[in-house]
Amino acid sequence: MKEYRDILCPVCGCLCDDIEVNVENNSIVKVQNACAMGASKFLNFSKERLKNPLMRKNGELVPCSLNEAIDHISRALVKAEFPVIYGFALSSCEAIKVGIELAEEIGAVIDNQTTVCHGPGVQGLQDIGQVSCTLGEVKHRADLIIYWGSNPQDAHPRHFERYSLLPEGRFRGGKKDRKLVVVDVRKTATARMADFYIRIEQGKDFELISALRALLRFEDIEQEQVAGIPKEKVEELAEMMRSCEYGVIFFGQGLTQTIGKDRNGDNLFALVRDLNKFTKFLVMPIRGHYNVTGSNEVLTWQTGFPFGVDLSKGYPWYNPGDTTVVDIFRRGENDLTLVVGSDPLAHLPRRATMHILEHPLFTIDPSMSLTAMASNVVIPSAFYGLEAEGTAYRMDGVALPLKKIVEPPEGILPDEEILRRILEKVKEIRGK
Amino acid sequence: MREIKLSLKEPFIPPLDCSVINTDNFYQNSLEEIKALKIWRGNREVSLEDVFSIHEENISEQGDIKIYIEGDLSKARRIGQGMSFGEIIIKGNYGLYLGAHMKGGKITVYGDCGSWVGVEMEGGFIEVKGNVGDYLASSYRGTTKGMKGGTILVNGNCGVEACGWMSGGIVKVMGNSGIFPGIHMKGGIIYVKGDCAGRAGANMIAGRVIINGKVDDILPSFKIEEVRGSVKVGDEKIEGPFYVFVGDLSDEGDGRLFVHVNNNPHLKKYEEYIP
Amino acid sequence: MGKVKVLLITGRSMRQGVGKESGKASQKYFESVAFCEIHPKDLEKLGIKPGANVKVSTKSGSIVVKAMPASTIDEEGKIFIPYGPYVSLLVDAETASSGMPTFKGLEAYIEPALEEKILNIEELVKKYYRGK
Amino acid sequence: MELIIKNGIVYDPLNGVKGEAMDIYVKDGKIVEKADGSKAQVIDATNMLVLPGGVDMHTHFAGPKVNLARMLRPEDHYKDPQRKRGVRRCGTGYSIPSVFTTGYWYAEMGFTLAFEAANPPLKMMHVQDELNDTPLIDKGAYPVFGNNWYVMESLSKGKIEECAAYIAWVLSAIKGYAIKVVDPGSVEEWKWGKGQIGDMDKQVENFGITPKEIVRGLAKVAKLLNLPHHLHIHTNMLGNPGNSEVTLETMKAVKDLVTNGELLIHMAHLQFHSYGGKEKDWNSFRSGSEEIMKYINKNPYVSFDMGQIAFTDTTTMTADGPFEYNLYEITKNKWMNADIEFETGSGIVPIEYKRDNFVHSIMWAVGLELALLSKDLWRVALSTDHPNGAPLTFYPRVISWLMSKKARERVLKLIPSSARSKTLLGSIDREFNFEEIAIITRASPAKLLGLKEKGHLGIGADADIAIYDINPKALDPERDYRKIRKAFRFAKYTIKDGKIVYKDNEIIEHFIAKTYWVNPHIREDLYNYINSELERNFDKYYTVKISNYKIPEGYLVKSKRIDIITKL
Repeated sequence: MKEYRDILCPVCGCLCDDIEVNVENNSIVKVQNACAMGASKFLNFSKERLKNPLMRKNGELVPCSLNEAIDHISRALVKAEFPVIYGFALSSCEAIKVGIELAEEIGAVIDNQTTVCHGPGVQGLQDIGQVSCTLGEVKHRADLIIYWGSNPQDAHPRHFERYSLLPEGRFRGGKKDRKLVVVDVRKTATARMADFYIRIEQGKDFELISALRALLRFEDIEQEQVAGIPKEKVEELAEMMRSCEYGVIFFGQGLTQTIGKDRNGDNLFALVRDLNKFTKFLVMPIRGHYNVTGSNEVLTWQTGFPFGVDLSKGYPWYNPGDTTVVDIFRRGENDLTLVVGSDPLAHLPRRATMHILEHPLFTIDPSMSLTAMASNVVIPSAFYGLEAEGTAYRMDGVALPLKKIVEPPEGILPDEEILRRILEKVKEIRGK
Repeated sequence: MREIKLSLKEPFIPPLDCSVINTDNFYQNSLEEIKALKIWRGNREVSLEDVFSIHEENISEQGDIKIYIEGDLSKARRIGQGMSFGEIIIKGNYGLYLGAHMKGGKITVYGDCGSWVGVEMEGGFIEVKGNVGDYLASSYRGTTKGMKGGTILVNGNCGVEACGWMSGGIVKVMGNSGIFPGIHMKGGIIYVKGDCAGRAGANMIAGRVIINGKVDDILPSFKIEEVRGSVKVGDEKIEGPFYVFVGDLSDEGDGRLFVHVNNNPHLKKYEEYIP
Repeated sequence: MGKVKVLLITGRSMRQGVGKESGKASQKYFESVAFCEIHPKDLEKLGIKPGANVKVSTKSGSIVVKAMPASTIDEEGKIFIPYGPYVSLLVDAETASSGMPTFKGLEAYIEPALEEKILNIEELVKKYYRGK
Repeated sequence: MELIIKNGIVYDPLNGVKGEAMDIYVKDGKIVEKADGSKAQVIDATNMLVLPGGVDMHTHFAGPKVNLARMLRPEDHYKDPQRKRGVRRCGTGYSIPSVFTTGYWYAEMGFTLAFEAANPPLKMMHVQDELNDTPLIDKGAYPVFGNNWYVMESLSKGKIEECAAYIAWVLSAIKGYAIKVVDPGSVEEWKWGKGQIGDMDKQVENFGITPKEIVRGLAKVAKLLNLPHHLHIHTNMLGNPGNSEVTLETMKAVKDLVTNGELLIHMAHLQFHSYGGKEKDWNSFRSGSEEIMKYINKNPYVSFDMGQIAFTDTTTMTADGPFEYNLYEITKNKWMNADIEFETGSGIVPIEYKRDNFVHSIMWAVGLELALLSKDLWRVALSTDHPNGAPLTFYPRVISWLMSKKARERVLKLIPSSARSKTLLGSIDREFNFEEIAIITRASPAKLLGLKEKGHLGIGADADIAIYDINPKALDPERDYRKIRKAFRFAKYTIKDGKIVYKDNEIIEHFIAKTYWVNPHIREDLYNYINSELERNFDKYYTVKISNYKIPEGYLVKSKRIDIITKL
């Protein structure tokens, strides 16, 4: 039996790096320190997985060889006039690099899951900027922690324990020294732990932020209620924010997926910026998938833009709403879709994704997804952080090494290698 | 006067980048040269002629240039980009970035348009007979410079964030507006004849947002200043009375938000705050 | 009985998080996404008990899921369905040119669907995406 | 592979070559005495200027804050799309170019080495990721230590050796090259929302140590570790009127540590630290270059790079978090801040330097004055602190200003007269010749970095060579400054590791060159002590595990390790 320590958990953006894993006969038999989601992945990942490349013939997905699959995909990519490559939040940075090179080579749009998680936050950042920090800063200093439209107890179960409310830092001794505020439309598991729970009217985040910002400028609010909250309570929250020593807001998709979208982030960042007149205040998006941050980082350093990058004209162009997958799919503009480790059919609106089925749809994924079920060709891939190594970025931009602890099933390659083979094949076809 | 007519040969799947279709560009070129201009269909560069049948008519010494375009152009982008004179007439629905960075001349669309109509426009006149999408007369991401000058008239509705970061010019929307008309506005005027879905004037620093129809609510970061009988939009006088709000106070703004009194009885509660 | 108008919120849940790591074709995943949290008062209005099938409709589509007692919905007129293939049939594809669809706060209607069956994942793919 | 560069007009200041027509021979990536003419590729460089590859010792082109700046500014990229062409990958400029574009732009200008100037050790894997992706230049990175808790604590207890051992451990673990200090003490206080510390003797809250003590301590550490590059410091009060006093104080603070005429302290982007006037009084803002240069000319332990600005829209980025907050307050532009646990911070604010702005136009003059007043160019390096003062593509313009009084006067005429009177520039007649340009862009920075195989064309040097299509014998730089600009912006040939990578406006090779880092060897007992201290406390300090903090050498695409025998 082999015992591994300091293993990264390849599930959520917390990217906990203290997991201990026991491996026996190439199989994980014990996991320590992981949350329920992490443990479920470590223990179950090998159960429901694809073992063979599949190709749709006469309407049915049937096994085929890897070469056949790569050849088919590559030929279609060369032919496509507006292909989309989508995914990468569950991949390594090294794989993303190859994905970008492939997109550049064939003139594709390349987008990642940011577009439907924190894309609006990024757009807000691009208007205002963002006052932020690494998670350890929060651990050492924060005395006011606000979760706004985010529910880490469900989505990032160890966030409290490792980074925010509970850890003992240099200047704070854990929960007793911190105040927890939760702003949400539902009484989530996180909200139930709050010292101050603010049930905000659905879709009124922007109004509450505007009111707080006006209060910080010592303006009076000419309304009895804001976002369903009595004015006095809003004033109380503003005072709490202004008078803390070190505050931080962790915001989630409650803000980014609600009406207002990019402007919610925009106004929230402005609020936090303004608070720095009075005290130290920071803001951080709680990112979902374990390497969605990395896919932004790599795309940004190679093309200048974090997601939704259109390379069809030989140079990078970016404008969410134009170059993002939901919009391209909805308008029916792409004539090929290559999905890498994502499940758009499960998670994007059907009114958008139904169009991609009119054209070739290819999926690279370790396990069967809805998208894989509906694809023309499916190539199974290795799990990063379990069967393959690589780099991933935590939600605060700290890069960490994903490790290989078991061998993938025979013939199963990581995304990086599959994409490289496709890229080589594409170059070969175009060279002819 | 040169009149050049383009009609779409057949529908297409990928987006079509038509930035070469503008009056300045056509004016300098012969018909044959125009036919050979390159446009992007998805990731392919094709000739204009591959996509449109192109005719030139009615050449006279007087006037400059008119371009007529017809067909379903809902996947076309960037027609009239940067143009400074002449006229473009589009018959059919149209896609994104109409008249981007336009400096002068006129564009008329008989149909609906997508988003970013008149993005970063500097001058000229755009009229859309149907509805327009989001980010009308606005800016690109990260750019804090929206429309600077010129006039846009939309006969139908507009989507969200019309006139974002606008600093000059006039925009009239005869139908309804989505949320955030005049967001981050620094100057200029937007007039919405119909209803507004909310958050009018958010983060505005200066300029005027005028809503003639119904508004559900006013942002808490605005305060009422007065009731005014009428307001001017260019040389047009719009009869009120209007509630006049100042904001956005969260950005120390001094913009003016006009909301019609008669169509918004639920805002009567604000009258007690009038100084 | 009849339809009740609600606001539909979608989002992550721990069960869905655990379920997705068990595989999209697994029963665990199915159970973690094919349900709808409804406030007791709304259940009462519909005249149904927890565990009954309900049909949720928006302007984009409709789907039958299992009604569950609310654990996070703390006021009536709101329902919660986790991210996944069921709620994706209900979400509007318009993004207001932001790239992001509105996943939170969709106008929806719920009604009892005691006679109707909940599609499993495979049936759902066949019916809505890759029907033969 | 062999290469002969025939008959070029060579300036190689380190070897005393001053504009002689000569041949240069290259074999296997090195400069050699003679190559086999029959097998070698020959470049006819007749009437062309041949220089060693350019060396940029202070630039921000890779890593977390650079990438945040890229993310912050799509508008910076919209205006400068870079197309894919042949082996040339696509990308975007303008002030924060994407990684491929960065490498190509350096190559286009004949630069072959660049050091990333400020990096948080915790995010060093990100830095290495981007360095791994930046083509055609050798590079390295300076981790920051001036607000590091371990450093402040060990120094406050007077434990210099322990501090040195810690820094040796970090440099080796994360593959850094030198010790960088940014606004010592202030960044830690900024994490509580406090401003820049202007009093070098004020104690940093919670740490019982003063900025002056941090600087002195780290200067001693750099000496103890025998690092190839001396202490690289961005001192306190950057960007403030009257900050030249703090700058002088910082330099003086380490003077007594000089034992053998050695270099001790490198003042980064000195322009931003050389202002006269009264603190917070922008009306009193004036050039402070004279007093600064008087001191530096007399004190050979100090080197500096210019930090020149140019009038353009660019992006400021620094580990100096409190400074960026000030800049946001002044400009109201968008503002990013990224504090890093235990170690440092950073901030980003876009800025447009305007010729008609009183302060900006003085800043422009100050940078040039510093270089032009220098009596020892071997302690000067050209820099714009890319992109803080101007994007790296402005180096040719800076060169032309240094070489031509006429070029300077054209700008001086356009700046406000109120500003002109607060500068010396109009009264300086000095014009650099090609040798002097070769010193400040090649020989001097290579020497200051302690890289013996760089910055010259002697036998055994790395074959990093730039060939420019101008004839220094036939050109009057004073008059033809525009030709100078053009020639230095787009070299005729750039040769990296003996390969022609750029020629006639085309990138013809795309490969990843070396990443330099130091591996200081310290006494085993000391190493063990530090290692066990860190292993014991790492979970208290950080939110990552110590084993995941370290970066294996194999992570670097092309590692260039420099093993150092230290005094420990």
